[in-house]
Amino acid sequence: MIDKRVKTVNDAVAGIRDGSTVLVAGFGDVGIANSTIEALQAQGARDLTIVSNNTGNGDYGLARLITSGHVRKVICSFPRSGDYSGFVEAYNAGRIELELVPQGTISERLRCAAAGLGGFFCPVSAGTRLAQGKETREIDGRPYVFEKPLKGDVAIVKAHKADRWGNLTYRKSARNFNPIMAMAADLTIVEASQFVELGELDPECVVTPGIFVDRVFVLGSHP
Amino acid sequence: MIDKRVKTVNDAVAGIRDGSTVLVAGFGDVGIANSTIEALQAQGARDLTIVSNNTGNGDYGLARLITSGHVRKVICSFPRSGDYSGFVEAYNAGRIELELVPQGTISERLRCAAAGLGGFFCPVSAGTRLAQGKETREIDGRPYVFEKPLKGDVAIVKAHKADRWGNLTYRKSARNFNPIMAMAADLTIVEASQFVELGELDPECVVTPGIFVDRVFVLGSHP
Amino acid sequence: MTVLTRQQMAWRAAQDLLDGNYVNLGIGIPTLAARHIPAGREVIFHSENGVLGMGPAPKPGEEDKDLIDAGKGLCTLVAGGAFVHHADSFVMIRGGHLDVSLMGAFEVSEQGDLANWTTEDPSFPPGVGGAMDLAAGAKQVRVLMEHTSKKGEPRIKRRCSLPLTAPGVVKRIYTNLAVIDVTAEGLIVREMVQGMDLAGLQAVTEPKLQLAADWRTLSPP
Amino acid sequence: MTVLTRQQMAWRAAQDLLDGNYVNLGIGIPTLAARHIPAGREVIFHSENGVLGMGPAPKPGEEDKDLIDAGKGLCTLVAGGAFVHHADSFVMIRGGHLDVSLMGAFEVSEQGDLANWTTEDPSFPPGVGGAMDLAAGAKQVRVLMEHTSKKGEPRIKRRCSLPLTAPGVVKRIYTNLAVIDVTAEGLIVREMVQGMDLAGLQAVTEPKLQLAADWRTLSPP
Repeated sequence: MIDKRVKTVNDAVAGIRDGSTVLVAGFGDVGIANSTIEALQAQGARDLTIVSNNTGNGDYGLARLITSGHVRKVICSFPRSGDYSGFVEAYNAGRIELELVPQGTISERLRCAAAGLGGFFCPVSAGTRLAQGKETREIDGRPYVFEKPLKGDVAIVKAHKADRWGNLTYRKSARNFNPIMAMAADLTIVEASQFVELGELDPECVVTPGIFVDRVFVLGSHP
Repeated sequence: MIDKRVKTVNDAVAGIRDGSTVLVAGFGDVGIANSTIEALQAQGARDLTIVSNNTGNGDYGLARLITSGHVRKVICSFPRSGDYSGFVEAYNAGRIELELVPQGTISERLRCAAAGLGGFFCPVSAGTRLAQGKETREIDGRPYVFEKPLKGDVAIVKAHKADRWGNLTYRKSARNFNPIMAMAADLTIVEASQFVELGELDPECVVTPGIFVDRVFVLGSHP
Repeated sequence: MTVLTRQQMAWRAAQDLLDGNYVNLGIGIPTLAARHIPAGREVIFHSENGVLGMGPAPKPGEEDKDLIDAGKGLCTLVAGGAFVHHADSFVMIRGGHLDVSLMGAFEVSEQGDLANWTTEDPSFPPGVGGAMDLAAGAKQVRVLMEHTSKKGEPRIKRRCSLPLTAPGVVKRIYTNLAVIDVTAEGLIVREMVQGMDLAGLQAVTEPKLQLAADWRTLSPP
Repeated sequence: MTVLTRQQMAWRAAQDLLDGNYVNLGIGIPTLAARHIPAGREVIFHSENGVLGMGPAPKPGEEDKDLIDAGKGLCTLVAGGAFVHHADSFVMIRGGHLDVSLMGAFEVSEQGDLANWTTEDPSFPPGVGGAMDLAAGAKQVRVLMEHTSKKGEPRIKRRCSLPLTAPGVVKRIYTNLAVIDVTAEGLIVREMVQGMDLAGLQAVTEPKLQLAADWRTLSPP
């Protein structure tokens, strides 16, 4: 019988290795799996590359992972959000590398990896500094930039409801990057607010089918 | 006030020109807007290029459009389905051109157009006859084929429920190509089984947001 | 001279948002435009983070922490709205499905080049967000900004001095002084505020302006 | 010699589908494998047309014309299933998310080349469907076919004579006579039916076969 649930949040992050590329879904403070990210910090994997839209706030979640020195590089569209002082300090001290990618190009590169494609030509950033060093091509009279797939070793996803097969739904704008990152990693870890029995989710409304999900940690289920 | 409904199915297909590329969603006999396709046949536009997974059955819908000589070319993955004698006769007589594209490559080329991208590298068909004449590239040791966006002048979509903004849901496997084609055309025409008031569709379960929809014909609403 | 307030600038831009338009409003003054849509028009607002049909800030007591806009402020969803994921949200943007992207800017060139993502301040890491996607993807890009910088320097330039967000995309510029179209024939002034003349506007604008024959006074309510 | 029936061939392939596997079954004999999953295993079936969690054909009176499989036959959805659109369905296929694609074939080469989409019959237009996507995309491609053609010709060849669906993708071949793995060291016979020996199997197989040291008799129930 398939049951993707893990018992504790520490089980959820077990085995994540130094040097991993970790996709961290969420937009600002919404739809982000803070408990799992903090468990990853406690787990101790270092030298991580984080793919996320922002860089965390305050001293919790992603910000804590960064300030505690576990992150070598961030691939994001907007490190500036709320109180992001942890990232700024690490960045200004040269302790962390930043690859700045337009928001839609991040999500499309993630989907490209999820879909098994080798790359795509994107009009965004053509003629700008962010296209420097990248292959460009004119297609039907318009300039495009070649973008490569962006695949995670691990994705950390925040869902609303989950069943034992890993079928997921989200809540409102907390959906954001979650369904895309869930598809784009070798190991997809889900932090769900609520567990439901198999068959309770409307098959027309499942946003992430369980095929993309490996581990589900249900908040509040910690013994 | 936005109201994308048209009064008759003839209004739905008004203005479609000779030589148009028409995306016809559906898989076999499921999720296909037969009334709209037959109205297009009656409307009379000729020299059409049809993008569809199959080529219709019997003497209705897409098969009727083909047998009546309105179609110059079909881009599809599998013309062989059910009673497809209309297509076979036209094909064997050299009256219709066939571009054979793998099923997933059709849907990805449609999405590529919908997403404003210039093309993508696809592993499917590499090393086969269907890649002949196409640009290939080795990426990380694996061969890929360059595939171009596939955009429609018109998409003909079959939905289950629709509201006046053109938000859509589908029924079971009748979803198939519909949401992808709805995004990939300049003019998206929807044949819906049921009309619902604005706000009745759960915003978490809208599959095609109205931004992609231009005209909605509600079946049974003909005066 | 009647220099427009921020609300008046937003009001002016809102007049050009038509019934049925799908619109993305950038952070800052553009966001204010939502309050000034003329009565009877349905304009549907898009937010990069997967909200189509964004409504105003919630009433006290009705806040939902899972419902925010691109500026990370709480918002609401109108009837007829829908939630999508980020890839689908940027299909809407990049694929030309949005009718209008109304954006703030640091500078706009006479070719319609847009610079609105970085001031190259060395004390902050750079951030681009969805600016380049919106600039490259929307059917029409319009800019809403103060006519000059805080130092009084022109923000409409021959060439942008700051790094570009996208080249050649801006079609119309709304400022606190004028409405200006970017055309193949150059910059055309469509409207100026009460008390402004072409010479006065030209004095705070780097490239050459042409006054439309049918130019009007920009008169907010 | 106990030549397997179609149901027995499907049974054998089904034994290798593990609890939790996501599997696409091709049209024809592969489809029959769904009936033979060992008790206690949950195997989740995918259909190209956007059905994940496909169940068996409906009982009389429970047919739904909007719920079909890739072969256009009526099917059902199991609890835990979900509907997706075609692009997402092929993300599952092409992106390596399916554990197994179990496909029919006309020919397989000793390099694992697969030919299963066209016999080049000039009287019909060609059709490829999702065959190339499944062959190129699934984590593991396995073939289920009669060992020889109707004329008795080997279907396991040095090189495929028919146009390829994908080169070098097949990992295991189930036939009515044997189970054969395609490896870097060549074709390894894992199982043969009762009464078959390597010489007999080699006589109906073009490339050289090697018998696994631990080979077993293929004994269906």
